[in-house]
Order: sequence, then C-alpha cells, then structure tokens
Amino acid sequence: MLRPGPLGFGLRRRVYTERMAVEAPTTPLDAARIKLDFPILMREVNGMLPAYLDSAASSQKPRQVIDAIVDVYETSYAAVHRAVYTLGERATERYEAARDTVTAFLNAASRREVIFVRNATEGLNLVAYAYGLKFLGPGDVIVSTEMEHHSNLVPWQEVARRTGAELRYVRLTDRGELDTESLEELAGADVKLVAATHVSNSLGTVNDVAAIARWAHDHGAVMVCDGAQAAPHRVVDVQALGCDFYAISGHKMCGPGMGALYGRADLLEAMDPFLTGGGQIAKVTLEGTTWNELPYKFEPGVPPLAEAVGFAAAADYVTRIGLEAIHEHEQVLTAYGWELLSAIPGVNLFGPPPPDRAGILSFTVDGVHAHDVAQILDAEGVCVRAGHHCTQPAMRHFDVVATSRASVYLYNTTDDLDRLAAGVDRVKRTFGV
Amino acid sequence: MLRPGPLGFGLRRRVYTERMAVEAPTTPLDAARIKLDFPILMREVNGMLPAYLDSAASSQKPRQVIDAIVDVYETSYAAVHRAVYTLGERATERYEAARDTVTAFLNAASRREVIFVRNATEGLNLVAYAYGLKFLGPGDVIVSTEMEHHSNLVPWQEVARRTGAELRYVRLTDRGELDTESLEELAGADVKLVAATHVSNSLGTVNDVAAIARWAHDHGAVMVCDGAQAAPHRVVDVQALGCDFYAISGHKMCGPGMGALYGRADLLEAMDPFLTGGGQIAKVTLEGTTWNELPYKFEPGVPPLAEAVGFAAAADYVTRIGLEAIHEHEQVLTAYGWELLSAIPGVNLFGPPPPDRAGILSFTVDGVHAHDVAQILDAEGVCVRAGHHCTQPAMRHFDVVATSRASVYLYNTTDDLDRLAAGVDRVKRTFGV
Amino acid sequence: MDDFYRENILDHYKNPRNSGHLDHPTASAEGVNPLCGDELAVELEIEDDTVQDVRFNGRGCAISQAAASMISDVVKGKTVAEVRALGSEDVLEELGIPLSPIRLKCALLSVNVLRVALGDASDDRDLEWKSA
Amino acid sequence: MDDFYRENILDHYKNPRNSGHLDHPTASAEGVNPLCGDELAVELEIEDDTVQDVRFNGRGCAISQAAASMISDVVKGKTVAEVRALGSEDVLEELGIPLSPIRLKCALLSVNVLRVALGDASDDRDLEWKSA
Ligand SMILES: Cc1ncc(COP(=O)(O)O)c(C=O)c1O
Ligand SMILES: Cc1ncc(COP(=O)(O)O)c(C=O)c1O
Ligand code: FES
Ligand code: FES
Repeated sequence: MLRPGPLGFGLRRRVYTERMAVEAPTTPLDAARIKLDFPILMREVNGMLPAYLDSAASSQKPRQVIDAIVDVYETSYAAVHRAVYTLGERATERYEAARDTVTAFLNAASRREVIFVRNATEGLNLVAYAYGLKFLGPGDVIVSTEMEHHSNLVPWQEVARRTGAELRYVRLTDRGELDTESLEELAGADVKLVAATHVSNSLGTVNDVAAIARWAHDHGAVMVCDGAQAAPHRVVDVQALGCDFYAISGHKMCGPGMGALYGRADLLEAMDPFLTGGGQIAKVTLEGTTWNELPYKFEPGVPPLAEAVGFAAAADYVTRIGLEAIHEHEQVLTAYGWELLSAIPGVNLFGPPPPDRAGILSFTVDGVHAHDVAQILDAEGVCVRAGHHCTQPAMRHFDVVATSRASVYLYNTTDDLDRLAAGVDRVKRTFGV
Repeated sequence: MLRPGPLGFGLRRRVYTERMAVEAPTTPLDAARIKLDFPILMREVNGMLPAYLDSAASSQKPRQVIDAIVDVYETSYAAVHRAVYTLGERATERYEAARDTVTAFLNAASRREVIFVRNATEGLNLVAYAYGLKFLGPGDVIVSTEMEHHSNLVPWQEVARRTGAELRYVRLTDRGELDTESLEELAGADVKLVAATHVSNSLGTVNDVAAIARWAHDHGAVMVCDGAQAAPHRVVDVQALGCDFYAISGHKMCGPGMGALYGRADLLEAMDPFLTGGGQIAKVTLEGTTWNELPYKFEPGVPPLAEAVGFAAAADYVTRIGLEAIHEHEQVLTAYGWELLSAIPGVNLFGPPPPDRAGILSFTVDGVHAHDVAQILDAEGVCVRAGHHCTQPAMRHFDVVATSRASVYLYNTTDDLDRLAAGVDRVKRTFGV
Repeated sequence: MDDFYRENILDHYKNPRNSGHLDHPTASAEGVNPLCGDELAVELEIEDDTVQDVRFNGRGCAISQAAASMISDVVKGKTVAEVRALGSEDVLEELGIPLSPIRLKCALLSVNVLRVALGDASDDRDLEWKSA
Repeated sequence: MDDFYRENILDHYKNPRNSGHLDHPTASAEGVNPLCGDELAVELEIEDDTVQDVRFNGRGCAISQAAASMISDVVKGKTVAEVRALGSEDVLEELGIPLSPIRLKCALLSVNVLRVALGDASDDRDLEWKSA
C-alpha cells in the first residue's frame, strides 16, 4: 500500500513506475504547499493521506476559513442587524463586510445585488419562486438545458407547472456541448427566461454565458446562470457576463454551508419577496406588510453570521492565491488526468476534451458500475464521486445511469491523478475486465 | 467603571450596594462556571466582561460546539449523501447522527419527521409554501395571533394573499396573553390552519400549545407552532404538545446558523416539496420529476454538514446540562430581574408577571427611547436588544414602537441582572428622567 | 476494504441468478435507489401464499446486483410473510461483508422492491444511519 | 461611549427645533427605519428653489430626533440642490459624535426623508457598513 511521506505526495513525484510514459507537468501553483493549509488533507484515512478528487461536490476548508469561523464565535458573535451594543455592532459589521467581499468577488455593481442564501440551490429556487411565479404565465416559454444540475432544472419544472408556462430544453451534442441548432429552434418562441449553467458539473463543459445572456436579452428574456461550478475555479464577473441572476455555493469554494445569489437590482426590486419574516420587513400590521430595502428584502431571520464570515474568508483565500492561477493549475491537471485515463483501455471519458473544459473528469469503466469504481478507489485513498451527479437528463443523453467523477481543485497535485489512474487499473484487475 | 475579576462576576456577588435590599437568589445551575464554556463571555469588550442579555435574539456558543464544527472540517468533511468513499461515509453518518440527536431532542416519533432548515423562519416558510399553498383556498380561515414574530405572521399573510384564504388573529389581553374570547369568536369559521408561537419573544408569554393544538384539531385544522423561543429553554416534546409542525433555530440554543422543522410524517408526505433540486429527487426526466423519501424530499442541495453537527452538539450540550435545570434557573433569574426592574420608577415591564413566563424582560423607560436605553447599557457592558423584536403587532397592542429587552439563558448570573438594573439607573441619570 | 469484492459477490454480479422476466408474474414492482438512480424491478409468481418463482431485472452496482441474485435464491419457496420479514441482517448475511450506510442502500434495494411487490409501502426501516 | 449623549444632543432631543406641521407644505415625505420601526415625516415649504421652512414630525431615538432637529436648522435657506447633497458627513458634523453603522441609520433618517420629499428615491448611498 502506498504510504506518502509527512508532506504528502507533492514531494514524491512519479511513484507509479508503470506510468512513466506520461511526464507529470508543472502548474503555476505549488499545490503540495497549498495542501498544508487544509488540515483534513494532511490527516490519514485508512492509513493513507486522501487524494481528494471530489471538490465539485464540495471542497475542503483551509485553516484560514476554519479560523475565521472560530474567531467570530469567540470575539464578535451576536444577532446581526438587531443590536446596538458593541458585540452586535461588530457582528453586523462583519456580516456586511462579508457581503462586500462577495460583491467584489462577483464584481456585482452594488452590494444591494448580493443576497446571502444557503446554497446555489436556494438561490435558484429564490429566483424561481420570487421571479418565476410572479412574471411568468401561460404561453411564456422557459428555456433550460439538458446539462443542467437538477437544482437549475426542477425549480423550472415547478414554475412551469404552477404558472402554465412551457419549459423547453437546449439539447446536447455528443461532445456534451449545447446544441446551437436546438437553440435556433426556439427562435420564434415567446421566451421569457433562460436558465443555464456556467460549467457543467457532470461533463465539465464550459458554456459561453455572455452569448447565452445576449441571446436571452435579444428575445426579451432574463438569464439565470448557475455558477456553482464556475465561481470556485475561475474569475467571475457578473457584469461582464451580462446575466441577470447568478447563484453560487460557498461550500464548493473552500467555505462553509452558505451561498449567494447575485441579482440585477431592478429585477430584485420588482420581484415579490421569497422567504418572509423577521428582518426582511419594513412595517407589519395585522392587515399587511411592506418590505425592507435590498438586499434585506430577501434575507429574513437572524442572519448566519459565522457562515457568512467563513464564506468571505474563503473568497479571500482563493482570491489571494489567485483565480487565474487556480484556473491555469486546473487546466494543466485536467489535461494530465484526461491523458492518463484515456490511455487505459475500457475507460470512457465524457464531455469535451481538453483544453476549454473544467477540471471535471467524468468517466466509466466498461463492465464495472460507477459506484464500484469509486469504492475500489476509496481502498486506494482516492476520493471520487459516483452517480448521476444530479444531472439525470445529461446521463440519459449519454445513455448511462452513472459515471465516476474525479474533480480537481487548487490543492490537487499530479500525484493525486497518478493515484487515480493506478486505482482504475486496480478496478480493472479486481473485476477482471 | 465596573471591572470584573478574571472569572467574571460570578465570584463577586452584590457589587451594587444600593440594591442590597433585593437578595440575590440561588439557582440550580452554576452559571458562573457555565460561562467558562463560552469563550466570548470570558473576553473583555470595552474593558469589561459582557453581561450578555440578548440570547432571545441569538445565543452565544460554547467551546463544545465550536470544537465540534472544527472537528468536522478537520476530520470528516465531504459532500453528505453523495459519496461512497470513507470521508463521504463519515460525513453522511455525522449528518444523519445529527438528525437523530435533534429527533430525540424534540421527541419526534421518527427521524423522517425532522427536516434540517436554515432557521425557524425558513421552517415556517416551508410550511406556508408547501402546505399552505397546496391545501388552503378561498373560504378557508388561517388563524394566527397578535403576539407572533413576523416569521410566523407574514408567511401567512402571503399564503392568504396567494390562495384567497382569510387570515384572522387571536387578540391579546393586557397581560400579553392570548384572549380566549377572541378565540371563541372564531368558533364558527372554517379554520384550516392555526399558527401560534410557543413562547413570545417580546412579551415572554408562554402559550398552552397542547390546548391550542387540541382546539385546532377539533376544528379540523392543523397547528403550526413556532418553537424558536421555547426549545432552547425548556423540554419540548412535539408528540406531547400534539402540534403538527414545530420550527426551531439552532443559533438560539448555542448552535450555529441552522434550524429544524418537525412535521407530522403524513402531512409531509402529502405536501408538495418546497425547495427543489439536487438530493430531494428520486428521478428526473426532462418531462418531470418524482420526489425522494422523507426527510430528503425537503432538503435539496449539498447539506450543511458542519452546521448540522454544530447544531447537534448544541442540543447535546444543553441536554447534558439539563433543560429542566436550565428552565428553573431562568425562572429564578426572571423573577429576580423582574423584581429589580419593577422597583425602578419610570420603568414599565411588558407581558405577564412571573412565574409562568419565559426569561424575557421587555421594558421601557419613561422619556427615553428603547435604543438609547440599550446604547447606554452598552456603555456598562450590558447587552440588551432594543426594537420591536419583529413583533410589530404586539408592540402596537401596547402602543409602543419599541422596547428594550433583556433575555436570560443558562450562562447568565444574578450579577448580569444587577448590572442591568444599575445600567437602567444610569440611563435615567443621563436623560434626567 | 480489500475483501469488499469477494469472489462470490463478483460471481453473483457477473452471473446473476433468476435474472430476467417471468411468463406469468402474479406480483411485480420497480424501485429506484435515489442516491444513485439505479433501478431494480422484480416479478413474482405466488401460489398458495408461497413464492414459486422470482426474477429480478435492472441495473446497478455489484452490491445491489449480487444481493438481488442471492436473495432471489433465498425467497423461493418462502411464504409471503417470510419474505416480508427479510431485512438487512438477512441480506448482510448473504453478502458476508460489512457495509456502510450508503452501500447498505444498494444491498437493500432488492428486499425493498420485494416488499413493494408484496403490497407494503417502500420504507427505510432497516436503514440506520450508523456504520454497519 | 460616555459622551454619546452630550448635552447638546439631549437638548435637541428634548426641545426639538422645527417640530410639528406647516400650514402650506409644498413637499413632504415619510420614512421608516426598518431596523427599529421608527417613523419620521418631513414637510417643506419650497419657494424659488429654496427651502423657506421645514417641519419634522415623528418618534425615534435621541440620535434620530436630535439629528432631525439640527438638520432642520441647516436646511432653511438652502437650495434644493444643496439639501440633496447633504450626507452623512454633514449630519455627523452637526451631531459631533462618532456613530456605529446601526446608529448611523438613525442619524440619516432625516436626510433620507428629506431626499424622498425632494423626489429622490430613498437610498442608502451614505451607509457604509463600516465603523464611522
Ligand atoms: C418567536 C420567534 N419566532 C421566530 C424567530 C425567527 O428565528 P430565526 O430568525 O432564527 O429564523 C424568532 C427569532 O428571531 C423568534 O423569537
Ligand atoms: C452545477 C451545479 N449547480 C448547482 C449545484 C447545487 O449546489 P448546492 O448543492 O450547493 O445548492 C451543484 C452542486 O451540487 C452543481 O454542481
Ligand atoms: S450504486 Fe446504485 S444500487 Fe448500488
Ligand atoms: S432607533 Fe429608531 S431611529 Fe434610532
């Protein structure tokens, strides 16, 4: 069994002699050093340091983020927005400073346009309920895509069901990209809303969000972008993208269970509120209620202070390391991993080949179920996800129930991918395929 | 200026000689020792240890909870429910063990009835959207009360607006209790849902939830109980209460930004889902979707693992100290604080007098705005909240815009209340009233 | 971990017993494991309150397929009540390996589908979220 | 902290200038501070693009009331453009004390209401969530 030295695999390159054929590339990040920031990656599991390749599901957290959460609880915790005493002021300042951080992170025009939500799913549901239910009706067309995560698909099915709007889909090509022909079929339709992901979490496809937003606006529609897989890995500028809504999850970008929804201020103003209750209200009588200003209109209840601060600490962390460098690092790793896996007979990779794809390697091994692949990889300390990745329509397009998925992040090294490839070899040996 | 010793005020009883007339009582808890568990309460603010009397807004967190959160991130973090590798299994086990803890905490009949939500507000909105929008219609009557927190009032206004149901209110008596006469007025109405709080956060009133639930059921209605102010402070048994839904917030009971909704399984089964997306789904096609089983049907998105674990650690913490002892402790402190404040001329206290009231002392000082009271108390290191406490209708009933509110919890001592009373004296001196 | 995929499990996986369809099923059901999307269908021929024959059909991981194959042999000749009483212990005994809660879902897919075919609502009563 | 409630602030609070109503206001507005629920109304008499007279009316904390009282003296004789340009610095200068962001909301209630009366949308442009 493979046993890394105390500093992980970064210092012991090329342990798999059978694979010497593929030379490990270098990247702009010293990922072996970055790993040191992540306590969980430096702790053995089943006697091995984990090769954590499931960041697309959720990322690990650096000490900087954990410390920020602890610090809030130890020095600055109180009910945000609700107290005039010093601790309450500190709490409010830290919460709103976190909003400023996320506003800058997405390059939103104003902090009023950044709503803290639980995760991308809640953000997308917020748009579905508060925009969709109000502004869509019979005859209107919602356009989504066959590659969407369920969180950017089922809410629109629900909106269609409740409002009588029609839901149509942009199909996929066999490379796993949006089929522009199927987009053209929609040209005559009364499109009111386009919901599309920035990056596919099961295929690694990167969509041209700016072009989709332009198309939507040309049709008089708003564009809702699911940024869950993009914001952790590349520079996102919501103004440059031109989308109207953009949802992200902090837990996928080194943060805690917290997310954010960007929304254009004029749209947010025009929308009904979503969750109602304490804090999102200006005045309540028994007869009715007026809403608080943005962004508070959409944030009822005592705000989750430590989670927001941890989220901002995560944004600071990845920003400090640099999203360009992270992106470039992942591009190199992805090409390397793609090369390793595609060299193994019986392994099938999904989505467009590198470059121009995200760091998500979705694959099947002939004759072995995706979960069994993941289980055997676990025995090698390699953590990959198996399943439909909440993208059942995309799976169906490729006629598979599930794939195994290895996804990379700033802390992954080429060694993690070497271990992945070696693990797949073992899968094949175990199953005799 | 008052300067506590390193162990806080617990070891220096009776510092305010002017108040010697009222003898400090003893309680079943050694709160001065409990305070040691709470790092923030042992750290000076403006040169003083805080007398934190704002737990009804949000409570502080003990080291045990903070440690549990750190431990998850350092040893067991991964995407819950989504991974077969060892870290993912650990994550899932810890998340579901947290659910078991909260299930036991509320004495729910089954873990399927316990849904993790962001906070009580989201829990109540979940019921409003997923039950209210589906099962209520024109002619139906929703009953709420004049003492509700906005989070258990505005969602029902919204349901009424969207469904055509009528919203009626149980009025308050001048003691701040539910007016049974106004309940009788509703006898003939077609009541379908009753939304009432267990404990009022601005008056301290404790409602007889079991009786309200019986009344609701006698009318063929379901009962939605807001338990945000009850669960942290007393034993809650949802089966004994007989309510159909019960919402709580972890951050008010020593936990992080996380809450839970209890719902009767048959009702949850019959309801539409609320938020839709990854994880709450059994099967998705482009044409439609079937829902996952309980409780997952209501938990889309990657679950907030560390928050759930922290929430459970908080439930464990208060359970270990004992909710009976906490309740008795608060009863003693409340009676003491009530006595101190009511002895000060120009101070008006709201809600029923002790006993039989929660540890919430809502008061005004003649001639001084509630926020100015809180501001001057802050200068004494005393943290109280000022405002309408998200209960504007209750405030209007008592013809005030705002009150100052001191609320106690397991870590408060009689000295905290002595400092409160001394602070109110200073308020009066400053304003010359 | 290393003996997770024992020979007999792989054998049942690659050569599933009682796979396919019955000519005249008297009861049948389909189920899905929501965690992975795998689907399993069962057909039963019940006579005199006794399972005369059974077929499983579907796709899934080695654990779920092997469990279905093993259980298919077990249920034959059993009464309806006996089949209903089958639980996680029985499946685990057949498989002969410990399972994490997530993989337990795989293993129990077949008995859950059996229960549905026998008119019980599908439920999770065997599924404790603790390490098996 | 101790000099938060200075004599002049308490004086303006207890004896607010320009409180009440105008006989013939040419512009008026009401605002609410959502954090506390306090409401403040303003009435203006504008002639030749200049504020001739002003009255504030409402309830609130010492900070909001004193700020309204102080600002009411300031705006008299100012042009509409000058009143519109009033911001947090001006209010803070009048009050002469530092304010936390939450209390800044109190202090700015009067200038926000003034802006609304002059036809500007109420906004938070002066409200930075940083310590003042
Ligand atoms: C009685 C009551 N209900 C509901 C809530 C809402 O709780 P949260 O803000 O955690 O959603 C609160 C607290 O603010 C409350 O006191
Ligand atoms: C593309 C995409 N969209 C949305 C989501 C949902 O994110 P969350 O589960 O954090 O709400 C995910 C992750 O699961 C995702 O990969
Ligand atoms: S992974 Fe689907 S049943 Fe095992
Ligand atoms: S507290 Fe309401 S305006 Fe100051």
